[in-house]
Amino acid sequence: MSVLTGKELRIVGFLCNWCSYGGADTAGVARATQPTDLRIIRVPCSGRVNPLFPLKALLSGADGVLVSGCHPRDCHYSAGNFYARRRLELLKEFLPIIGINPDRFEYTWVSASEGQRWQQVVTAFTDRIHKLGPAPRFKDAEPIYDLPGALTSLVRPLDCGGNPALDELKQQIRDALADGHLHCVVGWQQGYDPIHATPLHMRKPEDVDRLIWGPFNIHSTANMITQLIKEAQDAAMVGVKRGDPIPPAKKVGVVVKGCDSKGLVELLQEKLIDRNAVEIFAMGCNGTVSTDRILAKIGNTAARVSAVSGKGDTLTVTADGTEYTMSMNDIAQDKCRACKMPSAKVYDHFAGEPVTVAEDAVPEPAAIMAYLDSLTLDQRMGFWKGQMERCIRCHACRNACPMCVCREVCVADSREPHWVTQDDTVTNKFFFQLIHALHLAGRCTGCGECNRACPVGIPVGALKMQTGRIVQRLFDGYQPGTDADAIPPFLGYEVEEKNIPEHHIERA
Amino acid sequence: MKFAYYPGCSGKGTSVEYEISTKAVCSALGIYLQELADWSCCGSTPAHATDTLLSAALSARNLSLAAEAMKQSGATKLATPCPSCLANLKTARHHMANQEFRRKVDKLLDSPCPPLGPKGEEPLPETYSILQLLVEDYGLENIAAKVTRPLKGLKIAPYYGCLLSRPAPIMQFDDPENPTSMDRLLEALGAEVVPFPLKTECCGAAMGIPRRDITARLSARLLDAATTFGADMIAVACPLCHMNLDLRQEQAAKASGVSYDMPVLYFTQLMGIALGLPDSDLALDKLSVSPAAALQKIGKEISA
Amino acid sequence: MTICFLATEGLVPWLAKLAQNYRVFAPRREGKAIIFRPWKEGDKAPVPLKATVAPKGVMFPACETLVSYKTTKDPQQLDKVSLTLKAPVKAEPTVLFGCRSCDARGFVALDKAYLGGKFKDPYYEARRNATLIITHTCDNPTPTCFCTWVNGGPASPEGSDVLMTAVQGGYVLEGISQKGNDLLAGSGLPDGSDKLNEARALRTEAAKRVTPRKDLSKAAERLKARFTDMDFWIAQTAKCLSCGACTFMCPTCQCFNITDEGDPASEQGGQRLRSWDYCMSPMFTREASGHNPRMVKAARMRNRVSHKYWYSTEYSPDGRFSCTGCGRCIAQCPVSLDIREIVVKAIEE
Amino acid sequence: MRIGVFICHCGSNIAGTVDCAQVAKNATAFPDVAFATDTMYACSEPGQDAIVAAVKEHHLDGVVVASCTPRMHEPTFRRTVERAGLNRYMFEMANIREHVSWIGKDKEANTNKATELVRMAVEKLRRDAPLYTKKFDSVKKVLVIGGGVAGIQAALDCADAGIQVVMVERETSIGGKMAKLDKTFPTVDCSSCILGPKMVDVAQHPNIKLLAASEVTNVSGYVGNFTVSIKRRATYVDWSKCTGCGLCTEKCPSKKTPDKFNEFMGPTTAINIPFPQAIPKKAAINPDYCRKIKDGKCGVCAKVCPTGAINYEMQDEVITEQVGAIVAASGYDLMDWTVYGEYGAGRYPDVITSLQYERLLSAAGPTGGHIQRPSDGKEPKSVVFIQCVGSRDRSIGRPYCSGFCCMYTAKQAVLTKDHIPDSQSYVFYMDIRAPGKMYDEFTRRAMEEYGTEYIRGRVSCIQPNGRGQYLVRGVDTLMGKPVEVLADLVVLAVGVEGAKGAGKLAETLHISYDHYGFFMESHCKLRPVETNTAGVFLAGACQGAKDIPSSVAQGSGAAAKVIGLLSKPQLESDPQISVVDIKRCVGCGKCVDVCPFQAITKQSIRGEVKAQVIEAVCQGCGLCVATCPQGAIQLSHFTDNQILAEVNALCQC
Amino acid sequence: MDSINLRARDEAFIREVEKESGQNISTCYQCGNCTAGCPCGPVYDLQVNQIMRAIQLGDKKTVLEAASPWLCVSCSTCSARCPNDIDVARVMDTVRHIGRREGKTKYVINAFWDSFLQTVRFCGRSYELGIMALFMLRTGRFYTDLDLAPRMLPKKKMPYLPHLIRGKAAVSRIFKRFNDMQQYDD
Repeated sequence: MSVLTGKELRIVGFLCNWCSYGGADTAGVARATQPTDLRIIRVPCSGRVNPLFPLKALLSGADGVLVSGCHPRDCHYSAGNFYARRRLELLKEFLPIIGINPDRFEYTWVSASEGQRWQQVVTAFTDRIHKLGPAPRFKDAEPIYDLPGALTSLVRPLDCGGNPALDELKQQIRDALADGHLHCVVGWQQGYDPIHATPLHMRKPEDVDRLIWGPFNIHSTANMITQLIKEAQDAAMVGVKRGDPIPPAKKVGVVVKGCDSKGLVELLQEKLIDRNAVEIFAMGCNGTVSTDRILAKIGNTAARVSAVSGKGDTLTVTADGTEYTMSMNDIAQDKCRACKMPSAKVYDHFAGEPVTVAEDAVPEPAAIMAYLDSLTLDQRMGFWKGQMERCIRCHACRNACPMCVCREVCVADSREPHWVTQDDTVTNKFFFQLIHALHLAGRCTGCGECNRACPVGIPVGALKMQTGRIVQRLFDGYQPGTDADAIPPFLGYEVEEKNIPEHHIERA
Repeated sequence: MKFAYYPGCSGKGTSVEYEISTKAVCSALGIYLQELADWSCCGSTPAHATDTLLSAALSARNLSLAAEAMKQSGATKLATPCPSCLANLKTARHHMANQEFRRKVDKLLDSPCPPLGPKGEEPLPETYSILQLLVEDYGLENIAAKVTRPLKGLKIAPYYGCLLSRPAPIMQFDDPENPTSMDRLLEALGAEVVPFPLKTECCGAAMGIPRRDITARLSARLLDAATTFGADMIAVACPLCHMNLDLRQEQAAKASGVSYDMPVLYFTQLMGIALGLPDSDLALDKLSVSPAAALQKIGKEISA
Repeated sequence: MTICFLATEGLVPWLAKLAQNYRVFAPRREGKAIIFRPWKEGDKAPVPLKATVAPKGVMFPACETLVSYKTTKDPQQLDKVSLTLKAPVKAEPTVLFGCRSCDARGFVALDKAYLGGKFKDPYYEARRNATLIITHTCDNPTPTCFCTWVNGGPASPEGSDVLMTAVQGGYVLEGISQKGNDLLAGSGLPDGSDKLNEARALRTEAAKRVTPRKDLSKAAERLKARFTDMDFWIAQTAKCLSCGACTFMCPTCQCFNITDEGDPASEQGGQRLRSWDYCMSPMFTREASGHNPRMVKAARMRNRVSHKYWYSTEYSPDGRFSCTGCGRCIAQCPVSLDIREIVVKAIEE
Repeated sequence: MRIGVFICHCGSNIAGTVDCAQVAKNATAFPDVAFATDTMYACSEPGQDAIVAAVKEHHLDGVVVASCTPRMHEPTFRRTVERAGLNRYMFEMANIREHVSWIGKDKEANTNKATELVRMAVEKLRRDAPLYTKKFDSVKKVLVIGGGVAGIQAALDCADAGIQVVMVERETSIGGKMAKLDKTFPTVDCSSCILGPKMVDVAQHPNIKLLAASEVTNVSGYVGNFTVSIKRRATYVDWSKCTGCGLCTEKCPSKKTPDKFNEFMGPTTAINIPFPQAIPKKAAINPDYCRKIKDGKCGVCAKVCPTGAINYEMQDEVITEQVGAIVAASGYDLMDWTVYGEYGAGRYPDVITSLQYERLLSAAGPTGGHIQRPSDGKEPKSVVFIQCVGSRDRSIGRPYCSGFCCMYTAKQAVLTKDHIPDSQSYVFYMDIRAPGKMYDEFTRRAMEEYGTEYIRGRVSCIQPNGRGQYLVRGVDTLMGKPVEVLADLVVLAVGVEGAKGAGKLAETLHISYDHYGFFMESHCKLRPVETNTAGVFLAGACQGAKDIPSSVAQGSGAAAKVIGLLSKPQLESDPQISVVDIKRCVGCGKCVDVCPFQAITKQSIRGEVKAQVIEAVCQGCGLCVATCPQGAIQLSHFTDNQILAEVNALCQC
Repeated sequence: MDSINLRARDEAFIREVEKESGQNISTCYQCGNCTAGCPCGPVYDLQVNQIMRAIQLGDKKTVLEAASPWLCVSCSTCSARCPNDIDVARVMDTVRHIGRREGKTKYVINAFWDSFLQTVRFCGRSYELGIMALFMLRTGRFYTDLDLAPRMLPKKKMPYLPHLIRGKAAVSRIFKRFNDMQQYDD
């Protein structure tokens, strides 16, 4: 359906049945004249409004979206609007990163008796949208294909010289494996060449010989954990007959860097894993590298690396018979540049001394965020369009994410609900990334695995970083994955939200 | 501790004892007051009664000077002893948060005022009263520690006047109905503070010249109450209050038909006494009603 | 065989000329990736490197509409509904420029699936017939390349219409197929026979740089024997994330899913879409009942590896692998899982 | 699917600014619409009959009516489609009156908008599924929270109707605020004389179980089947043994215990019975002041108690009760008036609240009914009453009128004159609000017969004059002049707010409350004693300031609702609730965490954790749906796909 | 006595007061608290609440002819205690501003204010003796505060000479621009 050309713009409203829909009725009964643009979708509660609904509308042609619910404390369902407030504020502050003017989205509170207020809200909001004009369409945006290559400064010195406590770590794991209470232990081993590590599943003490620790241990071990626990449970059930008592499953061991441990903590926080189901082997991390940056330093993406050695901050790579030396400053992964938690805080075994970072060290904002912030809204939309065009929907970003636990029931593949279709339009592909980002709001630990896993190098992590920035601001510097006892911000609320402003839709 | 300092016109004239004692006390406490070079009048009540914009512009000139001076000297805050100046400077800054208003103010000035800027790093400074800075920034404990001649046995009625904490949204200091900062300060000096219920009642302000009947009536009320509650003296923080209660005490007496002998001292003078500063720093001789008798209670002798 | 020489500076004008009559796909850099995109006049010269994603999408798009359908109501008689169907089987003349030999050989593998049997896929066939493949022989094999293990090579002509080899000052173009020879004959480019030896020498040099060959001739037989060895498969698959990076970038992976999207009664109508699917996904074999014969990833990995090195050898007449050794599945795997290692282990252990 | 669309003219209400025939015509093009027409009054009998006929004639299996708001006629039309043989949930409404025709006059825009709203309704209906209610049993017992006059009335009415009642009272005696009052307006009859018998009835009624010194700590379950946890505070006296003889209170040496019942106007003993008519008439120890409990030295009460009821080791105890309905009657408290610096912020001993004054007037009060001012015990001759202290004052965030202060002030002025004939009372007021039966007449008596001086204007400040009196500085706006009065005693008519802890109780009960701690009723006019949580009802001042007659009336009203609810043999659940697709659920429990009603639990299915909705508890808010990342939980009738269909009907580009 | 003409409500005046004072006059419900606390109430011809009421009625004449605004000492007690959070003192200030623009400056206080500002304009700071001199000239009240002179002068609390500051021209320009702007606005 198209809007009345030249007269109306497309404005979608989501109104809770009990207050705001009633308020709109009251306005009607009072014959309170309003602009005709708004189309109202009735929902039971503003808490029913998944932020993806407004986002979907904005991405598929709405020029403005308005959500209205009961005033805080007046929720028909007592707390729905408290949850809504956090989620909708998140959405509003999220929009600019994808190039949508946040003024196009608003949420407010109107009670069933406030007909006049409803009239003011509709009039002012419609007026605002008309002042902004028709919304730029994602599909029409001028694509930007390039990516910024800037490197941010290191928040601490990095070291690629390996860890002297590796033997201690190995012994801890060997002992634990020998004890027989572990299903397996996940760590890293060398992959097909010296600059590529690959996850290692240690089941027998001799497997531990292959364990490595150093700048190539880039993979998150946290993302394997839920599957392995399931595997251990299944293994325990082998041979158990119906009615038999369920035997206890073996624990799953996991070797963690600081960032991996954040993933585990967040999983513990969300009660997605049981602390007793895992045994955590930790060691201080001195930073990991980006293989792309190493190859770029060598100047040949096809370089054959035969040996590497690290000393202090300098890595020496032997490729095609030539030695190349490079500094960690030039090759470290982005996340390590800003990492303030190189050592796990929750663990069962710790090998060596923890690596620490000065409490007051302030990391430089990620290069991609600084870049996106420097763009205009239209350019940002074009950026995402250009990047997402090359997405092949392999879902490596999702599967590499330690927090993505839906896996085979991901809404990306479902028709009930049918958020995304199989059509590979860039909008559709992008919408999946937005779902992923919003599902990770307040949960993303910033491990960067989504970025790293993307075979075509789309910086999808930036979308999650945006949610991270918002969560930090709204919830007093909240960092997911640092406190196993904290309630994730979008599963809780405060009656008075300190940092969420009351949004005033100005009088027309 | 280093503050930029705006003395206000009366400090150079009718309230010279306030000025002298303020500087002396701060100096004794190790607070450096950097007087703004070439400051001008804030316009006081006559300006704000005439026009908000004119009033703001007269203040803004001084705020600009302060901004520049503070940038140079590293002074952290802008201080003034006079509540009337304080109210004008604060109100001007408050209004200038409105961009439209600020543009109009800038049009009246030779060069535009620096912006308010984000919180915490405001180029256009907020103004604070000397009283507030002494109580909140310097701290009562630190003051008490420096007292050498406690005002023990001296009953003092603390009189704040109307402007120091009002209007509350702009002044952002103490309780507008029952301020206690001066009470606590005087207690820190060792004095006995009488429960003076008229702490913030108006003295008649600048009506003294045009309508002395008003000030006389209002001042008399205050002097009556101080007498009833057994005060030996009144402590004040405002040049106008002081003028009405001290200089015009006889006028008030005439109006109420009661004669008073109520010394009225600036709180800084009392601080000076307690800190043991020399008489030259107290300027007690500038007072109309001599505190000599009252001060004998604490064994301080002055030439009447 | 027509052999021409194309000077380096002549490349872009030649592409521009081709672009007048063909849709031209060529690799270009986007971020860190190299992607095949429509090339048009004014664009820069294509990147002479192996693309991040194989160009199979040119014949077999990631998503295509098989049928679009729409119902229309008779306004006089609402019960009377008519249905219109549209199946757009047409293909524009296309040049696929600058793929590698491993990519071109991939189409030969795809041909088996889409054109080899009793039923030919009309969509694929139309595009295949309308497309001319100009292969840039490989001069820079990567550590993950293993084309020589699977009977290919950096300059294998299989599947290509024209082979293009970079030499001093330009390129030697060799017609391979009739289509290729015709194109070169009509190109007006100068003869390049004199440079052929230089080209051949460079190719031989490149072939030496491919990771030393391992013998995979026993692969089918050994994989068959391994079929029930679940411990082997579980061990080999432990680190797999079950994502689709390997299959979607593969030049030979041919699986798809069919879904109906849209609403026939709406203005936009409905579409039956065919889109890439990946056998590493647990959804891939999930049946309508909810039952899933390949519930665990080990079973899925076994299927993928077996398909490439065993099943394909049985259903393809020439017994070829359904793998061209491009190595993308290794290089782009988020956990650096190495399919070579699995096959070799299956043979050796 | 075959859908019928009916566009209502609503006379000219809609048709005046919407081309209804055109909308109907446009609707014929929409998917699955097999029939579309316009109709004069869809809700009228012929209108409804036409819908039934069309369903039959055109074999429709879903109906869209575009007319007024669904908040008005959705139930009506659901019955209509049910009459036509369809499931009542195979129905959608498009609101083209309140949201279209009444808010704009542009007929082209309105017609277009109406068409789009119908389109959205059609798209939603296409994804509707038949839903069926379920029946379940209820517990024939009611919990009454609060033993003030409203709670007492509700409890007695329910008990008389044969329903079991559990009454929970926070204090050691029921009676609430009314028990503290000396007399009541406008009849000036004795408060305890009229309340006392009712309190006794509560104690003696066979259907009422009274739990004093107790608080509700948790409520779970749903209408008909609530499980309530009640904390019984330790009173250190075994009430089954205590006879209320009062010996202990006479002998208790700790005589400076603050007396809450007497509004702290005098001290009491650490062990005490709050007032002579207390129900239950049992002693309780205030552990903060009991020497035995604090220091371990004393034990006098235990020694003198003839029945050995004293138990210093007593602990709090939590009991649970199963009830089918809950009446909240937690009452009110005075707001914290010390925000008024100009009235001394509590620093002046002779500036007191009206409730404190009530205790001074009461013969059972700390002064034995003699008016003695707190500072020096003297009889005040000049008493100033200040109205609206904490009422109608936006500057301190109290914009509302507390309703009954005008009346009790008049009463107190009258009583002052009765007690001290040579006294003079002054009342500073802004407006006199006396709309009840015989109310205005009563205030007139205070002025005309008792000589109370009413001064129209607010008081700016109260200043002690240093000679034992207070200078009250006000204004007589009728004369346009400031007024100053010297008072011996100042009584503030302090505004009321929800009882302390009302917010927490509301959260426990899952009901809404406002900024002032008052509970929210379902509808201000039409459902004044119901809340939005089924089975929870309101009585008395917990819902808003109320005087005694209104509180009693509302207590009876709440009781009538409870009786109506629990007299049904079985209750029906609303099927518009959340449903879990266990194939999609990964058991993460996020829905469990956010559900405001604890309506979702975790269950284990073949060793895997899955969410499970308790159908009768789910209220259908859909918060869980917006929370579930997999979309595994869906709200029937408001599924993701239904809302998406509505969005897609509007936004397709 | 005139009756109030409710139809003569001067809406423009109400808006002018509301805009310049930033206060919503209609929220005043006439409790009289401003009057009750006003130190000058006893000398007012029209009480503060009556001024507020007159503004509500749009009765510009009554407001501008009242002497009260010119007797107000700006102590802000009314603002501090207003139950509707109206900054009444600012409304009084605004009434004075409007009055001054409309030439209602016949009161003694105006002479004082003008004298004060005149010294500021020319010296950059106020000059107390100058103010007294100008005030006496303006009003002819040569006896003003003569009784205080014996107390002030010996204590040297009133300097005989003004403090002339370097920036006095800059201050003077503020006044000039202000006057120019006022004329331009009119």
